[in-house]
Amino acid sequence: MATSGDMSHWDWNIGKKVIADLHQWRKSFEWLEEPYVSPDGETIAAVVRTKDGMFSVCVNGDLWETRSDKIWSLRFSPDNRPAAFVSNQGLWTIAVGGRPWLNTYEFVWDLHFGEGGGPVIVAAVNKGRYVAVSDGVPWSQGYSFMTGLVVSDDGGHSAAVVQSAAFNPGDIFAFQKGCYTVAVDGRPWDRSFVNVWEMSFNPDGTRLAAEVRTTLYDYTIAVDGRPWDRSFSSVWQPKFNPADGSVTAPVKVKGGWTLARDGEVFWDQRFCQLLHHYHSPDGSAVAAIVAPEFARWSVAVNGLLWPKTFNHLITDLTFSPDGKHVACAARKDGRWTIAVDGLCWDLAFDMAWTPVFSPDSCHVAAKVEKAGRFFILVDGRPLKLEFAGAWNPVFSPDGCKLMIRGIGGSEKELSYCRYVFDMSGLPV
Amino acid sequence: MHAVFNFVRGPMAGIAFAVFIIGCLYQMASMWRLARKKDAVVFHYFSLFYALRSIIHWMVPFAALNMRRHPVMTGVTFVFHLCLFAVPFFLSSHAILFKESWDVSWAWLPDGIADIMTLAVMGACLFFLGRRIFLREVRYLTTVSDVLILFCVALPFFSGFWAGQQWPGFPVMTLVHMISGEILLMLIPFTRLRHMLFFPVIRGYMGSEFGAVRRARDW
Amino acid sequence: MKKFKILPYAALFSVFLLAGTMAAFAQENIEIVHDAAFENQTRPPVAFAHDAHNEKAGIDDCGECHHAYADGEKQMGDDSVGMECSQCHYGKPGQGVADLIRAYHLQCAGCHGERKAGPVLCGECHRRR
Amino acid sequence: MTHRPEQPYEIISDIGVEKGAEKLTPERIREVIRRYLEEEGGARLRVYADTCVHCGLCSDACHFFLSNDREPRFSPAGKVKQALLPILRKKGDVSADFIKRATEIAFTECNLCRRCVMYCPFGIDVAYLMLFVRRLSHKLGVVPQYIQDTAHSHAATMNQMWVREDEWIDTLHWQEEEAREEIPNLRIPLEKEGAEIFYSVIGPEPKFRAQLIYQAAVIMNVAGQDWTMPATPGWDNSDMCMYTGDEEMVARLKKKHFETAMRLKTKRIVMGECGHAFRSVHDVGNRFLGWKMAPVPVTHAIEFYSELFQSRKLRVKRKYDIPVTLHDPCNVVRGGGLHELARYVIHETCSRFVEMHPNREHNYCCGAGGGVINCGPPYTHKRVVGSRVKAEQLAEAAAKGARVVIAPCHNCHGGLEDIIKHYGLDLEVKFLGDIVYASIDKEG
Repeated sequence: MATSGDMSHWDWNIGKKVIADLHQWRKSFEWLEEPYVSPDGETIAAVVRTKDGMFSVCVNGDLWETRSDKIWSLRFSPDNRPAAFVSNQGLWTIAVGGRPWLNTYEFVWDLHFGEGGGPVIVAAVNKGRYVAVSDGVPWSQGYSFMTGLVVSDDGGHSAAVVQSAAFNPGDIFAFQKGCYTVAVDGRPWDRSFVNVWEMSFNPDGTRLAAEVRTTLYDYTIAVDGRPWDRSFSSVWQPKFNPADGSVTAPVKVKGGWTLARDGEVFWDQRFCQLLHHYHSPDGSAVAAIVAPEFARWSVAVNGLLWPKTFNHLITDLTFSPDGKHVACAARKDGRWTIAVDGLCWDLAFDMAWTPVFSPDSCHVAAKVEKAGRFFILVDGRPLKLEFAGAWNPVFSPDGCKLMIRGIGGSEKELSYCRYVFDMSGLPV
Repeated sequence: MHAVFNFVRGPMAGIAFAVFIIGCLYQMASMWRLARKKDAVVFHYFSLFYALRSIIHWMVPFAALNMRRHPVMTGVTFVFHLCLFAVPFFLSSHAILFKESWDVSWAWLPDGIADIMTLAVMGACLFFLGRRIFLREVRYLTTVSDVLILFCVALPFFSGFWAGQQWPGFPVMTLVHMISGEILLMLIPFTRLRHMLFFPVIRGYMGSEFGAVRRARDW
Repeated sequence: MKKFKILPYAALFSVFLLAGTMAAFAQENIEIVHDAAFENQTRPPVAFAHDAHNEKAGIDDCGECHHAYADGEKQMGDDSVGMECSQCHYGKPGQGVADLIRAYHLQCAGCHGERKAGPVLCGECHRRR
Repeated sequence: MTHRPEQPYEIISDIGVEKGAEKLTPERIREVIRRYLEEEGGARLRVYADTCVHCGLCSDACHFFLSNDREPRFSPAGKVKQALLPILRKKGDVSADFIKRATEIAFTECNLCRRCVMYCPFGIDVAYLMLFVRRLSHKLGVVPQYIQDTAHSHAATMNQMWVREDEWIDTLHWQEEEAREEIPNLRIPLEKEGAEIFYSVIGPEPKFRAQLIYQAAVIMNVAGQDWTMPATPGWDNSDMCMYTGDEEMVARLKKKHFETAMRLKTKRIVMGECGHAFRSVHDVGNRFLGWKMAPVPVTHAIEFYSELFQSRKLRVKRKYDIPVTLHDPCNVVRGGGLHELARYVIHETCSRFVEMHPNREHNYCCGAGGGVINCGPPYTHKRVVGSRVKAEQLAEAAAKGARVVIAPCHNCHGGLEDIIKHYGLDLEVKFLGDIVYASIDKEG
């Protein structure tokens, strides 16, 4: 999760701020898309159509100066700038904070941000050449095909799967020789693969690991272009251990799925499935979403299973900053809840979002939804607030306060409000 | 004669029943173990309700569309299987043998009915043989073992009928009957005859998949 | 395993023995095994030449076939001549005839099987006409 | 047993099969087959193969058999006999020529429609057995070229039609713009997190049938649905890898699809009118990943339309008055039980409906499903010849007055269109969505 480095400068004074009256927005615009809110909660924005039939973005009630034929993918950067893809006369670019980049493209998509004020990176195509563009600067080399753009945490590096060799439509044998590779900052790896899929940068963006298939049947992980010696019948997304730089990935071996590290099987256990794994921020622990048996889902931390299993699914696994706790969203018998360290919160919802740990790892908060109303849970209890729309809660850097961003609040009107509560004074 | 009889009536009968029962248990257990190991999913989709729904539909004559499309085959098949099970258990001579050996008894069929049923089994075997010879799609599928099995099924009925009628040479036929019957029993777990074991298993599993997962009928 | 030794057809023989040794008719040469309990006969009745059989089988003691039991023990020197088999061998409700048939079969064919002499197959005793 | 010589079959030339088989050696065939028999040949394979009593009762289920003058080698058990039993009996000691022939049978003479399951007294799943043969063919690298190319597309782009990331989004923009001419405030919401519905389609929709996306957008907007479509790979719910035997790719594709729906925090996936994709998300792909049922509930278009009519979110303005008949696609009827709902929607939207016979679970396959149409032109002739009974069935419905055949499945569409053309039938194929779109009150 990209976070802003500057959270301490945000307004952490306890209280409620009414940022915008969306009811008013609704009256002003015949066309109002779903709003987005800045990480600091101070800004709300939405794509709107103005009376001239053009599109713009309304930010806290003010419109961007530029008008466009079309706008999509409005999102806030970690440093609270609204950005969106905008098009005029069939040409596309991205506008950040209302200002479009000078370069235009036939198409732009796949918006990425570097952490805390880092660059904005997008995928773009011109005349059949695909590139990634970072703050307006495209890769020096374009490709005939590109997919799966990823960027490093700070946004300093970008990589995508690209086509390295041309083949005619239907030439299955050329395809099987390997026509895909990874371009990192525009430069391709010197080795091609039959396929390359999910990729991960290491924390400083200097290394890249990817799922690859070297034949139709041999799956492995390639790190900086070099595949592991051993291949597997399947693999999922690799990750770097932030502490020692080793690369880990779920792999399928005889008997089931397990975790491999640097090409060797790392965990003794075999699972029916091992979908995603995550390293703790300090690299001391690794947790994974696993199915110990068919149709039962649980979390394995360093290979040890939570005793609790869920029959539907587990998603949104997250480590506490100190690496000692793990939380996730889980669905059982059709209802969602939050589970922390194997213990389930005794509440059921229609949807649950990624749980958020406090910086001191002592508290967990989460956004949930039931029957179209949104609620914030803290440590297993719902706050006495109910929203028509809400965003994930945010802890202050010292962990003493909690910011909540929501539309509607307890009132009937459609106001977007930003609340800051002291952790000892939560409305429970 | 007495030595052969004593063996066939005694140890061989015991062996035949043991091979049959243990063989069936072994087949079921090994199938179960294999399923646990490599087809674990099938257990997760098993639904008793839908399994029974399907099994019952396929145990009731003419309840499935394909049975109605082949009325003669359906009729013959049901009569055949019914008689195939009923005669060995409910023929008076057999019932008395069970009574003598294990002191358990049940109602038995009048011999005249049993005779007719025996003829029905033999007739059905002939019918099946005819299908295997004259129906192209069945002939195409037929293997030597299919014909041998048909023969193995018919023989105890044929010889039993002969012995029952006390036609010339019936003492030998009686022994042929006993031996062929015991062989047939032992063959069940190890030949295609084990379809009798797997019928409820497959039908139950497919019934569960069709009913619970695919929300459709399978008959 | 011993239990397996008995064939239904041995029924015949035991019928011979039992019937033949019935006390009331001891001196006569009984030709058909008869017991009042057999109401509807499934199989043809069994012909039995009492004296000829006993002579051939070397049976002198009536009690060998017309056995007498007390407290589950066979009473040596005692016999049941004069009784119908069904007086004892007509046991559990609903299984009366089966019990009786069983007794006959065990008695006749059981012995034949053990001695490897005499008919053991169904049709050997229950002769059709 | 006097065997009448069977009709000779013509070996169809397919570069994927030919060149693939050239690379095979007896050792490799044996090694690969034994390995996968050992690893994946489980109880179902054993029990199905061992239990079949060769009664031939499955024959009448198969349109290939019926259409080819009851030629025995086209019966379901006949195909198992040719393509699978020698492999099991000889434990993989089969020739490259055998593999070629087995591949052709498993890929192009069986639509995996599972009609025969309903005709076999035991319920033996011949589709499962044919898929096992396909799995071996895949592992041996002997797969018809066209469908293999489609599988490659899935692997490279996560969709079936080599649609690039930008092309996908651009197509949605384009359809949105088109539809706004009709409904000014229509929107195709992209990447709308937390929407109720994740709408997914198959690759051919943006590629060849973009009007279906248009129609779906109109229906969603008129019915006031809270929906979204993703702007990333994962939008395609189709899955030809399921039919080439590349199960590892099936898992990868379905993971991408389901996780895209989860990433957007949508509550359910509503999918367009596709049959095989429904099979893939409803009871195949989820299993390869360890989920008993789809991790995000899946609603097929038929079910979705019926829901919208039942809840009065859609109202009919003028019923479609050309007489229609309905083709029940195997994967949503035998595989999903949606036949009555389809009839309900037709009843709501059409004034004249002619039943085809047989129908519902017993309907004849279109001849295209199970990846057969995806094996491409080399097999088209065999496919339409193998669909003669379907043509007769259609002709009968046409004789009763039907002018339009509704086929709520893409593959069925392709298959039926080929049949109609080949046999010169006077019928037009339409999606249920076409009818719904044409008949509803769009003013809302």
